[in-house]
Amino acid sequence: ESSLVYVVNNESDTFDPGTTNETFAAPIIGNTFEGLVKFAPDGSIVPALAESWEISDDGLTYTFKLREDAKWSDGEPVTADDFIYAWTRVLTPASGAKNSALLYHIEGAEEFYEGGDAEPNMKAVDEHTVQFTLKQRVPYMLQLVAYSTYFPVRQDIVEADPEGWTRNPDTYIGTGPFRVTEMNLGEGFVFEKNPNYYGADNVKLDKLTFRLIPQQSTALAAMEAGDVDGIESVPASEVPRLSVESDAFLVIPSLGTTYAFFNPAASPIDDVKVRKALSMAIDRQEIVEFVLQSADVPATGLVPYGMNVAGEDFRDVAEDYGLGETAKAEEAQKLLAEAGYPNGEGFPETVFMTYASPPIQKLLEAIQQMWKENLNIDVEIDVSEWKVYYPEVQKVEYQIAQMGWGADYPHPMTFLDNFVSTSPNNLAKWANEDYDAEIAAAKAAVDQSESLQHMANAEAIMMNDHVILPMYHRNLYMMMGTHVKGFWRSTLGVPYFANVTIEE
Amino acid sequence: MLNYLIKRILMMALTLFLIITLTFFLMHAIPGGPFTSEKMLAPEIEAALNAKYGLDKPIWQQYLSYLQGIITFDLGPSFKYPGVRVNDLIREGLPVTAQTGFLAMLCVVALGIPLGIVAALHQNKWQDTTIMAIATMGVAIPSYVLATIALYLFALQWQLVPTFGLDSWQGYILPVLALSGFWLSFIARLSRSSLLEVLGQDYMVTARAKGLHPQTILFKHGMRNALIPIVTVLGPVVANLLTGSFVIEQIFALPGIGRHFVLSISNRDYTTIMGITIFYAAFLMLMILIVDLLYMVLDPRIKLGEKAQ
Amino acid sequence: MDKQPHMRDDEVLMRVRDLKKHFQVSAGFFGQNPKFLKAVDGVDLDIRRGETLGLVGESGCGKSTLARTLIRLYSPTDGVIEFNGADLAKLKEKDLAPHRRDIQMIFQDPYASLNGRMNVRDLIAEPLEIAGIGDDKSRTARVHELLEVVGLNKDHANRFPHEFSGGQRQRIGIARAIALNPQLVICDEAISALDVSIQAQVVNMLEDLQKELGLTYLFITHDLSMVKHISDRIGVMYLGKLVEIAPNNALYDDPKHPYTRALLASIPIADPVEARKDNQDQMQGEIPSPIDMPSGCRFRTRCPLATDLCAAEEPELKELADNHKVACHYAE
Amino acid sequence: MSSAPLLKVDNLTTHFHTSRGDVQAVRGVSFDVKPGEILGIVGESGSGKSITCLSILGLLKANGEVVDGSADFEGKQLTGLSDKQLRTIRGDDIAMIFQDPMTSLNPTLTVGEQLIETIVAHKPVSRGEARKRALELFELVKIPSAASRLDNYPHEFSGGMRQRVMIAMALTCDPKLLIADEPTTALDVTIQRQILLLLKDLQEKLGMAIILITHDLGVIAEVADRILVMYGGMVMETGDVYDVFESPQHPYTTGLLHSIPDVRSHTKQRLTPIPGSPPDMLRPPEGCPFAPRCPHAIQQCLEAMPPLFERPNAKPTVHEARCWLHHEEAPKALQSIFDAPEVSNG
Amino acid sequence: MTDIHVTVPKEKWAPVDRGAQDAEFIAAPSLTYWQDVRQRMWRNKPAMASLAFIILLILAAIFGPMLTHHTYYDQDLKLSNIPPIFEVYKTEPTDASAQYMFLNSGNFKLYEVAENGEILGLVRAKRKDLMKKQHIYVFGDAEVRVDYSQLPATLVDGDGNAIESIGYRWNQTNWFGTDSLGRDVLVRQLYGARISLTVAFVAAMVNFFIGVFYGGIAGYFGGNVDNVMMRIVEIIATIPLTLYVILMMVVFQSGFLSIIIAIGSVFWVDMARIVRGQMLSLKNQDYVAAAKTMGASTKRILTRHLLPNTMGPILVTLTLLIPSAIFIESFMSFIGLGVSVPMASWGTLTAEAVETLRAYPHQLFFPAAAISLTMFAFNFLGDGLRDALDPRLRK
Ligand SMILES: Nc1ncnc2c1ncn2[C@@H]1O[C@H](COP(=O)(O)OP(=O)(O)OP(=O)(O)O)[C@@H](O)[C@H]1O
Ligand SMILES: Nc1ncnc2c1ncn2[C@@H]1O[C@H](COP(=O)(O)OP(=O)(O)OP(=O)(O)O)[C@@H](O)[C@H]1O
Ligand SMILES: [Mg+2]
Ligand SMILES: [Mg+2]
Repeated sequence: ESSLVYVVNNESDTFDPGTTNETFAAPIIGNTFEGLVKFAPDGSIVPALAESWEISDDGLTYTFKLREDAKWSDGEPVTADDFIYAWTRVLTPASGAKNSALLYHIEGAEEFYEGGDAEPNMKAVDEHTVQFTLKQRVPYMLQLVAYSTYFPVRQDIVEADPEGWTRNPDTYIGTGPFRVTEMNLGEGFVFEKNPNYYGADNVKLDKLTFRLIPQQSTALAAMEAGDVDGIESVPASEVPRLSVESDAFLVIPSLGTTYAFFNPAASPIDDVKVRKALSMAIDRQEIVEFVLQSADVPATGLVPYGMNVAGEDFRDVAEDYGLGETAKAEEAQKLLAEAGYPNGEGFPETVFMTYASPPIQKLLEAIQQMWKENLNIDVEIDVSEWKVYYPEVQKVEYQIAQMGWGADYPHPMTFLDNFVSTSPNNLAKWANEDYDAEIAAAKAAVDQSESLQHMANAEAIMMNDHVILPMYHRNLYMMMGTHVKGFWRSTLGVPYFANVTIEE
Repeated sequence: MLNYLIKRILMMALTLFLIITLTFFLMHAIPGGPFTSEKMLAPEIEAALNAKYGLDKPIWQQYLSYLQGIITFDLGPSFKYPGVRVNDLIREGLPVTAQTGFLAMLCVVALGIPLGIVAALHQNKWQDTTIMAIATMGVAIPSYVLATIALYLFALQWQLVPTFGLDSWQGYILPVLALSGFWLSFIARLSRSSLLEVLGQDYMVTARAKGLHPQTILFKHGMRNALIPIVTVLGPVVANLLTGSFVIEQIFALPGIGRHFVLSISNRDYTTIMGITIFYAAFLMLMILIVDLLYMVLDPRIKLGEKAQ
Repeated sequence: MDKQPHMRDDEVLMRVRDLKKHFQVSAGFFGQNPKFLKAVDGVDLDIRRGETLGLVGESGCGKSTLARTLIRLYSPTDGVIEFNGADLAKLKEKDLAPHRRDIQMIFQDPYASLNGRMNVRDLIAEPLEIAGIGDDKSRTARVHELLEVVGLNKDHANRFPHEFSGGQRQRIGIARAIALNPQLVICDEAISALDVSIQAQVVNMLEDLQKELGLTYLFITHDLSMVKHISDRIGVMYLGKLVEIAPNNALYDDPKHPYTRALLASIPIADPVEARKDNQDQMQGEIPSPIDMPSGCRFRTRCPLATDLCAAEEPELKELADNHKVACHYAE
Repeated sequence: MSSAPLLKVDNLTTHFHTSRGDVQAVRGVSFDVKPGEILGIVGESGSGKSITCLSILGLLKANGEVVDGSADFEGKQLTGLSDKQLRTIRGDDIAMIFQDPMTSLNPTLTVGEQLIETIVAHKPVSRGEARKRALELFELVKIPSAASRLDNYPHEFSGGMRQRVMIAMALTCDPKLLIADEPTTALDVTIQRQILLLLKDLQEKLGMAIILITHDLGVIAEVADRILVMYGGMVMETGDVYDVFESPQHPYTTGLLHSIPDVRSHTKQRLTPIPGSPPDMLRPPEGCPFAPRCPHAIQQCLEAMPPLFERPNAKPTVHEARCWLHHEEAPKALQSIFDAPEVSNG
Repeated sequence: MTDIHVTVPKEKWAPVDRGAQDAEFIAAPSLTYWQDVRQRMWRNKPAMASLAFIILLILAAIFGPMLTHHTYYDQDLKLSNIPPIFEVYKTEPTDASAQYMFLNSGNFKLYEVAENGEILGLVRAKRKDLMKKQHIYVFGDAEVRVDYSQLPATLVDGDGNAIESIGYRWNQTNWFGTDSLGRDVLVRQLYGARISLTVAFVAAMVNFFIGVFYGGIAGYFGGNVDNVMMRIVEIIATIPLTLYVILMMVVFQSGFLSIIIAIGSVFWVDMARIVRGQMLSLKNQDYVAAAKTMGASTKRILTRHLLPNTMGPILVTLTLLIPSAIFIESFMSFIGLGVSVPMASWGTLTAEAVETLRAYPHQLFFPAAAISLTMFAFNFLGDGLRDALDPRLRK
């Protein structure tokens, strides 16, 4: 009997694929559920519960054909109605779904959510055929469909206990390669192979355990002591050592960017020259090498590396907007002088707000020092608890605020969409018509490379206005014993155990 | 006596009510809510969530309906973990926390007091110096440092104990030690100092003159009289240990309620904050009542609830 | 020496009426069947200004309790304590404060009544400090004076109670009590721990102080020779009650209460030859418990004269001769 | 009285170390106690009576130390014994009644319990039997309604009752030697008398020896066989009780006897205490400790410590006194002071 | 044993001259209790040494940072995580370039140093050979490789021979090493002392002035006063501290002030309980009764009689609650409620260093040692004070 213990660091609030928006839920949902389509290790979309699909020529209507042997883990067949039920549920406010907006692309969905008469344009054509129609073209729609919000859930189960069904192994019925045998709040999950999974023959692992160890250093100790087979993350300070020392150490590019918002309405950074100066004056290379001591990637733009559209990496198309990996102190000084603060003189009081997180605080301390050295300005760092911090940022009551974004789906739009003037994640309340237009055009473009170009233009508009101060693109640092084969973790951070085999 | 007890219990109920009220309003007064998460929610989604949990109602209505729940011993649903009731949260976490807490408590009593005694009996000799040095380190080094170092040495370097969890008896060793470290040192020091005070009393000479066994002298005559400050401290310590420690549960990955206590606040998980606070408060007050009753057992001159003669 | 002239009745310093102090002794956990120990059970007493009133009685008869109640260390169960125009029995703690310095007490247990954390200088200077008399230096000087008075010396001022012998501790207590020249000093076995020569010194000193400052003493003791020497009048207590009170010579010459007689017969004499003449008859009978008092006269269980009347009726304290009161049906 | 002494104390010297120097509480005290004998110790308060006894039993406070001398009990050198060995003797063979009954009783245990534990510690009896014995003892020391009083706490007792508890506690094991430090000061004369008779009774029946420390010369006169007069940490005079009362051979003893008021006198006379104050034991005088207060002191008394001079005596007991005036060379005029009381008595 | 054969000189038989006697007696001056305590305190060597230590610490915290060119915020990222002691290797390049260097085993970086241990700078690798697990550095004509194919990593020359070590050197640039941002640990620690000692001071003060008196009053008066006061203590003890720290953060806009106020307002409840327990038992003592009969006010009875007799537990509690206060501050900082960066306290320094314990233990050692030493000092001081206050324990 082969088994594997994998350490996770965070407990998710809920494991309901439809309602959660948490990354912490991903490992569990990702191994117990499957949607219509899924990602392959190379990032491509491959069939899952749907054996095939069709997209209408206008790119609006998607028709999925379910596989005959698609079954729930309790043996019931997966039907088209399961999907329609799941999606309708997500679009019902009472369900408490947090990612409902991801379904708004479907025609009528948003109106339906808001309580209008409209019905979302989605239906079960027959028992094995699901169909929906979008209100506009969405180039990354299939990537979205692979996301958990689009996963099916079982009506009978959910309705029997709308909140509690995810808390009980017996009712936590999924469609994925594993099914839950034990759930212990605060401790972890035990899975067994799901015999009803359509690909069950390829699943080699009999028992899979996710053990919650909140402390990274404990997890690492457990890993090094051989008590567990893999760990989700490692303490930052150990990265240099592990990267040279350990064969189990893995670096997974993750589609995330850490940046700070400039509030374009707050003095003195309402001047784009100041913003640019500040952004140029930091040495991203040093940050990565000495502060993070990691293999993270210095960021000069919003979208991280690894977002391929039309076969091209977005970053290869986009530019660096005058920002370099190392500090451009002189140019920055010049800009600052132009803005009226030669040698930093008279630079008004500026506060850099952030939330409580030791590594982030350290990062900002380093940046604070770089600004002091390169621009001779003093910026104060104000740390507060996340729940105090976030509402203030939402209200745009800040000058500079620390933030970051991780992709929901592997497409540049998951980043760029945040900066359209209507986005709730546009925390700088930055509005630019040209930008909105480029985004709309990118979505509407039939040709992928054209779409890519529009997106690059959009990023350029935003970046040239220096709404954000990009710092670095994140990687994930984890460990998986060398005896574990076939493990892969997606760029969205989901670890997949379906194909894992254990070598003696 | 019965009157006093009844009065105390009524007072406890009143105190608990005040605690509930204060905590409730304090908790709602601080910024942020349970649904302020990493990713921005669309405003209508947030509104829907608030409606779902009744957070859209005026605060006093929320308060009243919370009180209603309390009366039926229902601590409400967790806002953070949908589908989990706070009662369940406590019920599931408590056994783990209580086990380690109880063992830690045993450690504190069974090691702390004897160490204090040994130190007092050998005042200013090497035994005393050594014990007090260790006890000082025990309070000066916080439990997370102690736990981390111990984990590194015992679990990783020497592999004597597992690195996490309570699956074997060895697993208990480090958490219990780390949990008890501070209080053990505290109790050792306190025992020493109160015992020293007692050792100088005349009745100790009498006890010796009667030819009693040294143990009898020490425990029956000495410790009994030295016990008041120790019991005072131990009461709340029991409540503390049995409601867990964030740090220890975090480091040793124990699924106890101590973590919830801290996390619920940063999560603004209102019902959990309230639930655990109430649980802790009730427990603490009970312990303090027991301590007060013990006072009267230990020292017959103490009469609580009455004015002095 | 006859002291009668300066003992005028209107000069009563403290008038005690029907004073009672009952201790609740056993009450179960639920407060059922409370029992009371009647330590002081209806005492009438006048302490006249400038006199020394001796108080003797069986051990455990309530003398210390009476004393402690008089200075309101215990709140009385019932009764009146008139002092300087106020009824101490009814006063609240804070209203008592101004009277405190006028009544001082020397405690029976010297060691327990001295705070072990204070040195002798501070212990004796404390009442002065409380009264706000003098500065530090003058207080120290006064402490030295007092130490001298009670037969200790200046060097003892820096020491702590545990460094003294029993008698020395007692002397500290005495020095402290007289430091303020209070109006009334209650001496609860104040000199019993002292050796006879110091006793003599202290008694002489108390008498001198009385003469100089007109102090009044309530002198509780078991030493019948000393009490006779020092007192103007002597009260005899038995089981919470005053059974006889008379001027000293009258009491010794003509004890009217059978208990008093038994008491006086037992005085040890400092002469081995006489002491060993076995001429005393011992009192017989069980000593009754102050919880379950015998009916009628309290002494009847041990009294050679007891009759049915004694069991039926409690004798009143009545004045038989001049200033000589007795509570006995058969006294004359 | 030729039997071997039960307790032989030889040159016992006890010091207390304090921050101001050593307090010389006991300075070379020697005496012995024979079985069945009552030795009365009187003396100035602070003269080292209690400390002498505590030194014998090894019960000194932390800062006290027996610096010299020995105490021999039935051939065992008490001063050299370990605490463990002493334990079997304390409370059993030698019992002690402490001077300050309130602080010497444990305030948190019932008096009954404190008695019972003593019995159980030395006798192979059950607690029930021990309780019975405790009750007997309570009745023996005349505590009223003894049965219900057993479960009281010390603070609920009167001073005299506490003292009786101490006495009862000392009598639990019928000790061979009872050290009674002011056992009856808090007792009224009738009970005192009963207690003394009880002690005498035990002494006669069991052959118990008693060291009786008291200030009450009346008590000594009544029960003691021999008397030891202490002053300034030293033995000033020792002898048969009749001899000492009849013809005290030391000015201090004389002074003591003169200090007591006479019950039989009808007129109030001023008491005649010994003038002056006792020596400070931190810096005791070089010569006779009593010399500074002695009405008969001579130059020699201030400068040199007098030895114990044995006085001629008809009885087999030794009568000794520490006074230079007994020196053979002393002028007769000075010596005559010791005759005075004899003359007046005879 | 009686030696009656001493001869007494004739003149000694003369009566004593009384006049001369009293003069020889010179009493030591009388001290009040507190003067006495002070004297005893002075004589207590460990306590005095501790006091000196604490005073020095306070002085160092105030003036220390002025004596160095390091500041608590100045970073040199290139020189991050350098230990206080390191092993120095000597290379022999023909040109004048680097001679001495050391290898930081935590991050496999090579630094150029002076022979005495002064840090000169980071050396950049020429090449990283990931296959052979080597970093290659070139100095003039000499080549140095960091070989980590086997741990611990070693320094070898171009031919693979181990380079000679000239032994360990104390870091002359940063005596206590540097932290993860290349800041001087010593200076940061001195600044940290300001915060931690302030917290300790505040904690001690409230414990002493609120806790002791609150408990004292509750215990002394007993009855309903006690009942109500102790219920208030329960309320304070149970409402989660974090909640009101957050609230205060919002009100005062300052983490440190909030912490100080929070600690100040609630950190005395344990003390209050302990003192009350003692009071309940002590107030029945006879000496309290004696003081009452002297007309002593409640205040006096509390301060002069009862509290001195409770000093043992008070001092023990006081000294033990100080470190808890220091750690509460760091816990609060950890969740974003404490001092603002780049300022740090001992607690936060410790908490940060625990994260990097395995890679850079020195970062934990110094703050932990500082706290421990200070606690030792406080304890010795507390013990000394207790001994000085309790005459009975005197030897
Ligand atoms: N712990 C101590 N430290 C210093 N001196 C002490 C200590 N105990 C007793 N002394 C001193 O030793 C001397 C002898 O004391 P001891 O108790 O033997 O006197 P005593 O003869 O029993 O007097 P009393 O009749 O008053 O009880 C006294 O002067 C006293 O001050
Ligand atoms: N706090 C108390 N609680 C209960 N009973 C008490 C208390 N104090 C005294 N008593 C009882 O009251 C009675 C009188 O005691 P008190 O101390 O007044 O006697 P006393 O006359 O002073 O005796 P002695 O001469 O022995 O000191 C005793 O029976 C005693 O047991
Ligand atoms: Mg009394
Ligand atoms: Mg004595």
